[in-house]
Amino acid sequence: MILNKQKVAALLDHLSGARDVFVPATVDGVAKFARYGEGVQPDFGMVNTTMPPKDLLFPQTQKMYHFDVDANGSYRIHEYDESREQVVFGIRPCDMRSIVCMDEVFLTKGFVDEFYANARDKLLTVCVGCAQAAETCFCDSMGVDPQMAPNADVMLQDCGDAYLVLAQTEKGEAEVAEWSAFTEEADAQPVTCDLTLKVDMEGVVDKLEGMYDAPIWDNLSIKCLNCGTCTYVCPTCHCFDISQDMRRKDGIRFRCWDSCMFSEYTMMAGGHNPRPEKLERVRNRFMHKLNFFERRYGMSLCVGCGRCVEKCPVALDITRLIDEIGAYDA
Amino acid sequence: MPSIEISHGCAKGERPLVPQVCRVVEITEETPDVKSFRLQTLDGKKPFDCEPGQLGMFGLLQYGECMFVVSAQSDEWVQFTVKKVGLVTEHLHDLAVGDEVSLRGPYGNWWPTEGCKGKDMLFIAGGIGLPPVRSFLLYCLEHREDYGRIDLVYSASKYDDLVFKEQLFDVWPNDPDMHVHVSLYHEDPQWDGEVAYTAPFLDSLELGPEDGNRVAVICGGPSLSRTCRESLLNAGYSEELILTTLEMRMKCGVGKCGRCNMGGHFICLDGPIFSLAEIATMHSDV
Amino acid sequence: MSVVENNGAVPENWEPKIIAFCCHWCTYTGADLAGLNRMNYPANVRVLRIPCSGRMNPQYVIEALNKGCDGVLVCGCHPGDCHYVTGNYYARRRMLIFKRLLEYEGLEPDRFQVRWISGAEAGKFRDTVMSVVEQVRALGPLNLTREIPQFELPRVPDDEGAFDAVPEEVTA
Amino acid sequence: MTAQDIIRTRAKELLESGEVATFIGWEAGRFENQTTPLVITDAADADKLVFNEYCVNTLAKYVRDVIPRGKVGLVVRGCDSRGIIRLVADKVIKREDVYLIGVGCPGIKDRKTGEMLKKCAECRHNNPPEFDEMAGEVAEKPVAVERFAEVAEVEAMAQPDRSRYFESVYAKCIRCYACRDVCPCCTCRECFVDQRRENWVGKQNNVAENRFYGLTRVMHIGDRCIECGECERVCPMDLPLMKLNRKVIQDMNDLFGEFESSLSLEDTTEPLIEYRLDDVEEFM
Amino acid sequence: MSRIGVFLCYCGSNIAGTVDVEAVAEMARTLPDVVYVETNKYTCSDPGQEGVKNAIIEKGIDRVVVGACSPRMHEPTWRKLLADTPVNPYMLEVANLREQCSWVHKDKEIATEKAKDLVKMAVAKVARLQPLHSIEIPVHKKALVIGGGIAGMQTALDIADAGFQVTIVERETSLGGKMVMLDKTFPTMDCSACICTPKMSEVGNHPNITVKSYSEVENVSGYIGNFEVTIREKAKYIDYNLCTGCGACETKCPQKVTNDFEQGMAQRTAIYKMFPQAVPSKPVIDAAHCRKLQEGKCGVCAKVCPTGAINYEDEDKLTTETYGAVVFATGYKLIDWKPLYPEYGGGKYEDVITGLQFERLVNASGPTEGHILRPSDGTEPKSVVIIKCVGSRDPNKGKAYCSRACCMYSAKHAHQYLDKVPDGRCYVFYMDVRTPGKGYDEFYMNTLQDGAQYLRGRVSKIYRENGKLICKGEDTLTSQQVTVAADMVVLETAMVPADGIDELAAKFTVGRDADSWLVEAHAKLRPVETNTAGIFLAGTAQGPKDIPDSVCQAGAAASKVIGLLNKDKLMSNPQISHVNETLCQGDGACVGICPYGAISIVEKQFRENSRKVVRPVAEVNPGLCQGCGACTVTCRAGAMDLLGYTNESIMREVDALCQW
Repeated sequence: MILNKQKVAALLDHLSGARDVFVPATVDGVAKFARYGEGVQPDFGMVNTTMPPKDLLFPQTQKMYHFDVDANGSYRIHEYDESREQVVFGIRPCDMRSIVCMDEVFLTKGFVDEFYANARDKLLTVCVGCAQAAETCFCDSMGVDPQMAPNADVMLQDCGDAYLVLAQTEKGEAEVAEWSAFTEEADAQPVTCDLTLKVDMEGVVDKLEGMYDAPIWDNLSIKCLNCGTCTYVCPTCHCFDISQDMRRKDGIRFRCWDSCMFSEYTMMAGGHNPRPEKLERVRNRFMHKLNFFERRYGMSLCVGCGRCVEKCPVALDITRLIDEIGAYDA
Repeated sequence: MPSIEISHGCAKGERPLVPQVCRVVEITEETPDVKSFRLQTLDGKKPFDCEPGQLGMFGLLQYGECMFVVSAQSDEWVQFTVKKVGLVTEHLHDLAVGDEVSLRGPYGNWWPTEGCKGKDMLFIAGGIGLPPVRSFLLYCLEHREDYGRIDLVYSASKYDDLVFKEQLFDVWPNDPDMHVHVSLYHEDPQWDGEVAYTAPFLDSLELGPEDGNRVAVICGGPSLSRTCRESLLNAGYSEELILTTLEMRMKCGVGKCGRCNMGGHFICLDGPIFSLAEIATMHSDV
Repeated sequence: MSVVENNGAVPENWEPKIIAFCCHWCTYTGADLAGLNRMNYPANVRVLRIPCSGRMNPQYVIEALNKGCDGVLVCGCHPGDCHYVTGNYYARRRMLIFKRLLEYEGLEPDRFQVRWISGAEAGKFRDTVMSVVEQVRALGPLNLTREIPQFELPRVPDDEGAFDAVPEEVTA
Repeated sequence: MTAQDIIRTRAKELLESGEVATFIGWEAGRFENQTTPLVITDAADADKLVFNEYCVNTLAKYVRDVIPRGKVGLVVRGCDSRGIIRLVADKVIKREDVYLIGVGCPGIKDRKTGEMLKKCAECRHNNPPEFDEMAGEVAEKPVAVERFAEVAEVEAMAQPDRSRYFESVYAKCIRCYACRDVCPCCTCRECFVDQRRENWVGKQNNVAENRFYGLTRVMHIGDRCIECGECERVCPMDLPLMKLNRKVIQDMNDLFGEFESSLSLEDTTEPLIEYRLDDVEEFM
Repeated sequence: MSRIGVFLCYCGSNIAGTVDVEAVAEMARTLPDVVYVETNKYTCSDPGQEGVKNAIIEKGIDRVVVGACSPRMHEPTWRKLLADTPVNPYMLEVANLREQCSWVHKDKEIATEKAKDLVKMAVAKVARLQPLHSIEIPVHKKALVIGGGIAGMQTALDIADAGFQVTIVERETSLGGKMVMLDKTFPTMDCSACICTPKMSEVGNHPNITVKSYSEVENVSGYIGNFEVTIREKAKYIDYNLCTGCGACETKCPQKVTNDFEQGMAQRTAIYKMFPQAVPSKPVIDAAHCRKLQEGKCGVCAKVCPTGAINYEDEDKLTTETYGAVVFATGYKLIDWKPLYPEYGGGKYEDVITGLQFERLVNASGPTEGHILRPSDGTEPKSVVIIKCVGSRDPNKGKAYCSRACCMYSAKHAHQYLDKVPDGRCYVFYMDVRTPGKGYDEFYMNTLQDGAQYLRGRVSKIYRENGKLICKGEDTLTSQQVTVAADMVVLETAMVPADGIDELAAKFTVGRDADSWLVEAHAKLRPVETNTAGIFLAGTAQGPKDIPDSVCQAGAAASKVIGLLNKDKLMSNPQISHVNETLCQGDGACVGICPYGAISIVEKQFRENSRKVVRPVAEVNPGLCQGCGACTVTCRAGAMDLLGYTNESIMREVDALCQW
């Protein structure tokens, strides 16, 4: 089954009737997944959005519950569930991989995060494969196929003028069944996507085990500014803070993105900070991406989308780090 | 080497981030800046069942929440012992009996009460490190026949900083085969006992590993942990038989928000209780 | 930072909410004097006492505008009259720069005003309050708060308080 | 010898002689025409240093982090040098803690487009005002675009348009704080945004909270800003931060006398902690 | 959670008349942390206060909000009350429900809503306050009086008689001030010198008083109880330890200089005593006019001096001492009328003189030995015009205020003239005649009976014609143009503050009004205090006064000083700046902004992440800091905070208001 690229707009109009459809688009100068509608021009030629799609499942600010007092002066807690049926159309395989990572974090290990779970259940993922790569893309080095995302509900492989439509889940099959007005029964050959940026992950995970105190962390971290750019543009970074806003006795408790690059992140009451310097923070971040997460969940937390490589103000480049680890000789 | 099995990542639960409203039913002023709070649900029940050493996220809806080890429990209540160190704990110290608070949990793992059965127990704590250790100590005293000799080595900077003074000086010394050793770091007019830092004090007590039959449990600040660990290793303890409970800044309590990791392990979910042998294999910034 | 996003719709019975940061020694005293003289002025202004206009941190203004005030008034002693000698000279520079910055970002000038009012100028205090209230009233609600979650927003069906208004004895 | 050669030679000498413990410059990045800051402690690494028209990063702020390791050598252009002056004036470092190798800056180009970076097109001082030695010749004085042109553009907008414009700016901010972390004026031990007791800024990401951060940032750095433009360059959301900084600078310039911060160690005026009895009076 | 008690006052019907206090109380009960709310008819009354105390104990209250009259009225009362309870006196916030609510609004509903907000703000603020504690400040039991006129002398004598050391700093070479220039004092017509000079010698001889004549305050630092004052004693070129005051030098000095004491109507020598009864009774050399000092020639005085007291090498001496209290008795001068009143000749007519010149003319020891002779030709004026309010009550040309003493001394001048020139005629142009005071109006009536002719109106022009000064004016009572041909005109000019008062007051951070008179702390209730603790006012430094009022205020200032010096220590105001050393980066922006020099940068050692670090941080001197908070805004990091008005408390107050 194929979807002619000419028909994508009509399909989107169809989809957005009942659901919020998010498409890659540049709005106000920022490339992100924007709600399809007036003034939002989908851009499937753009390789990667600046902002990752993670906020569809894990918003930068997410209200969790509201509290107030009843007539007796006792506190009551009312949970929010603002999740709604959403479609992300045009998400890339690398970002699809990031959803695998986040599913592991939020849905496993004893506790299911209900806020993430609610949103995840209601999200339909339509992944569009990549026909070309950006200079900073290195997903294939991280085990991602630029034309294939196994966990997407629907996979659209780029075949030049059309997409090859693969319904990969029950949800995806049900969905695609509704698309007959836009699709054709035909076959097409996905184009190959060549990535110029390559890294060799061979042995890196194991090698990092012994490199916790290696000098490369100092050399690297010293140029870091400790801003949160890499963590906020990263599709897999999922750290959050919990805080509240008050109005007299009423208030909301919310969670919001946090960054392990900020010194305040681990600062304990009383002033002790287990990661006081850039060295510890940068090491923790990259170890988490390349080793800790692998050890805990059996997969890399870096999906090779290249956003941090592109956006880091000081070009502190994870691909160079991987190279350096590979070349490191204790 | 004999070792004790510690469970990790064993806590489970629903709606992990949403607290319940509880009521403060009793407040004990332990020291000028440490108070213990006993909490019940609004309808007078125990908020949750937990094992000794587990954590609870205790706080105020308006001001935020902090993670504490449940320092004691009964069938009716759970208790937290809180030192005033920051914004939230300052507000907690202003609480009065009857006030409403937020509580969620239990989180984390617990002391290996089974694995330690039949062993001699050596508890080592400094300052506000006693409450987490006490949860285990109280369990041992409740199940006195399951454990051998019990020693508590406890130190604080000054007399006022010693918590649970009544139990320290009047109750526990009278328990059978329970030995309480207290020292202060500095001379204090209210104190005529030992003046020593914890590690040398511990050395002087000559409480050896008893051929792997004694388990050491440590909780204290970074320098206490480091020096006492060295003392114990020098005395011949194996890392497997030295247990500790760790602390880091926590927000979610369920291993998701990211900040309390030691390598790939989260203190809130996999910990807070580890043996030194386990910690040695982790990449710890703590 | 303006009313434009409200599409000009002013809620019924809307009253401007204005906070006045007044220095203890001059303007607060002047406001007290207005009271002693039983002067009458609109109640839309609430006075927050600070020791000196030099204590006035621009961050308080942002907080007030962000959290729901429609206008902010900062008052201190006339230049040269500062109880602390120089506080209002620093305030003058800070507030001048800050006011221009706010206006640059699109705040209507009348929403943030600074005045020197001495302890004797009860009449000026009254007149200033009256004019600020009228100017802000003419501008309409500022409504920067719309991005801040309204706490009345979705909550689970309210089962407890719903019948509070009808005591049981009455219905029985 | 090119400036790059001199920098390499001198860095090597300075490190070898022990005159400096660390040396800060740039090295080549992974991609064509990309550079990245480099901090070296070993003279053998001096050959990694590069200096070309793609050295985008300013270096001054790194000094704060490496000063505990001993005296720091670094390459300074106009912006780096003024950053150092600022750090000295704010008592973050002492002048004798740094050894400055000045270079005349040709103006930095975008590595992708090859066009002059905005911050460099606006630069008024490409040669370092403060240095210990110069590597090579001073560069020609740049023909800067009018200093306050972009402020005038905004000022020319009608009030509701300005309001909408900045609202959209703040709506885009993700509060990564890169603008803060790169700024040589931002040297607080704890930023006000992290102060939960005062709770100046809530942690929610919304226009109101972002505006609080944005406005306060400008008020905090405005009277010390060295106009290096790094905040604007590093912003991943491309927010027009210099439009805000320059507004405050322009006003101070107009109201309190000619003002261009940190052009020499002797004159480190901060207009907002000074006053004159005859200052402009608009609040009678 | 704190435990806040809210006490709301009806103030009879003052508040309750316009504010539904019970509704406010009802609202207050719903506020966070509020555990007790009480209303009272008069909270400030004894039973009201007792109720607050009892509630604090019974309810375990740890902070208090009072909703009543302005905190400027009763905040000290509440603080004092709390001092007797377990609640810290600074855990208090007063909501101003009267002056800024009930008294200024008429609509009860609106006023009640506003009152609720004010209480909300106060509750939000008090919840974030911290207990504060005063510290003890020692008191140096010594007073400094600036100015040696009648006010300064009286203050010094009263303080000295109470047993405390006093230093008088006098800019001129002798004590006495303006009073000693006067001939007689109204209404009793005592000889001014006869009652003033005994005071001068009493001061000069008092064992507890040190007179520093020909001296000025150079520099001041410190605070109440501890003012460190540097005094510059100008070079006198005479060793007062050797000088006997014999006067030989004065008689031989060849250099003649205009005599300022005689208002320019006589000459003195370059080495001179200001006047014969001067205290100290020893001369100084006027360096600007001394031939020896200017040209290196002469030296006559040194030759004739029997004790060798002349020292041409003398230099200014700086001495620094610490005083517990300071009194400003800096007095007044007469306004320089010449540039203001060109229509009166602007100084070109010698016979248009000021009242003070008249005083010297009529004085027996003056230039004319008490004969009223006009300066131009030394003849006795047969017709004199006295013009009042020259520079006073004339906002267009001079000062808007009334100089207060002129009505009386112009009557005195008329009386004296008519007494000495029985066939003379005296016209007094006046705007009003103001004679409140014991015996004052009687005196004025006597002057009228003496034959002084009072004309209501200003003189619009004076010009010379045929040797006469023609004064044209309007008699506003008859609306007729009046022209008087006078031999002499006396201008009763306005009092203005003494020269240099702005600079001097700035050194002590004492406030001045628009006319540079020093400002009292409260016009009615604290008329001799200033807003700077430990600094007091006496005499005309504060505003125009006559002699009895000056002496009166001098006594009052002295009693305040005695009260202060009687204490061994003071309790400081704890609402001052405080440094959070964890946040402080020691950049010192706060140092320069502090008007009191209370902040310094010091190196301190800290433990940070288990490491010892030495770094600079700001330090606040609690005795100097007055709590203005200017430094707190300068501190971007928020390391500097103002106790009692912390950033946190103000932010929560703003928030509370925004949630109305």
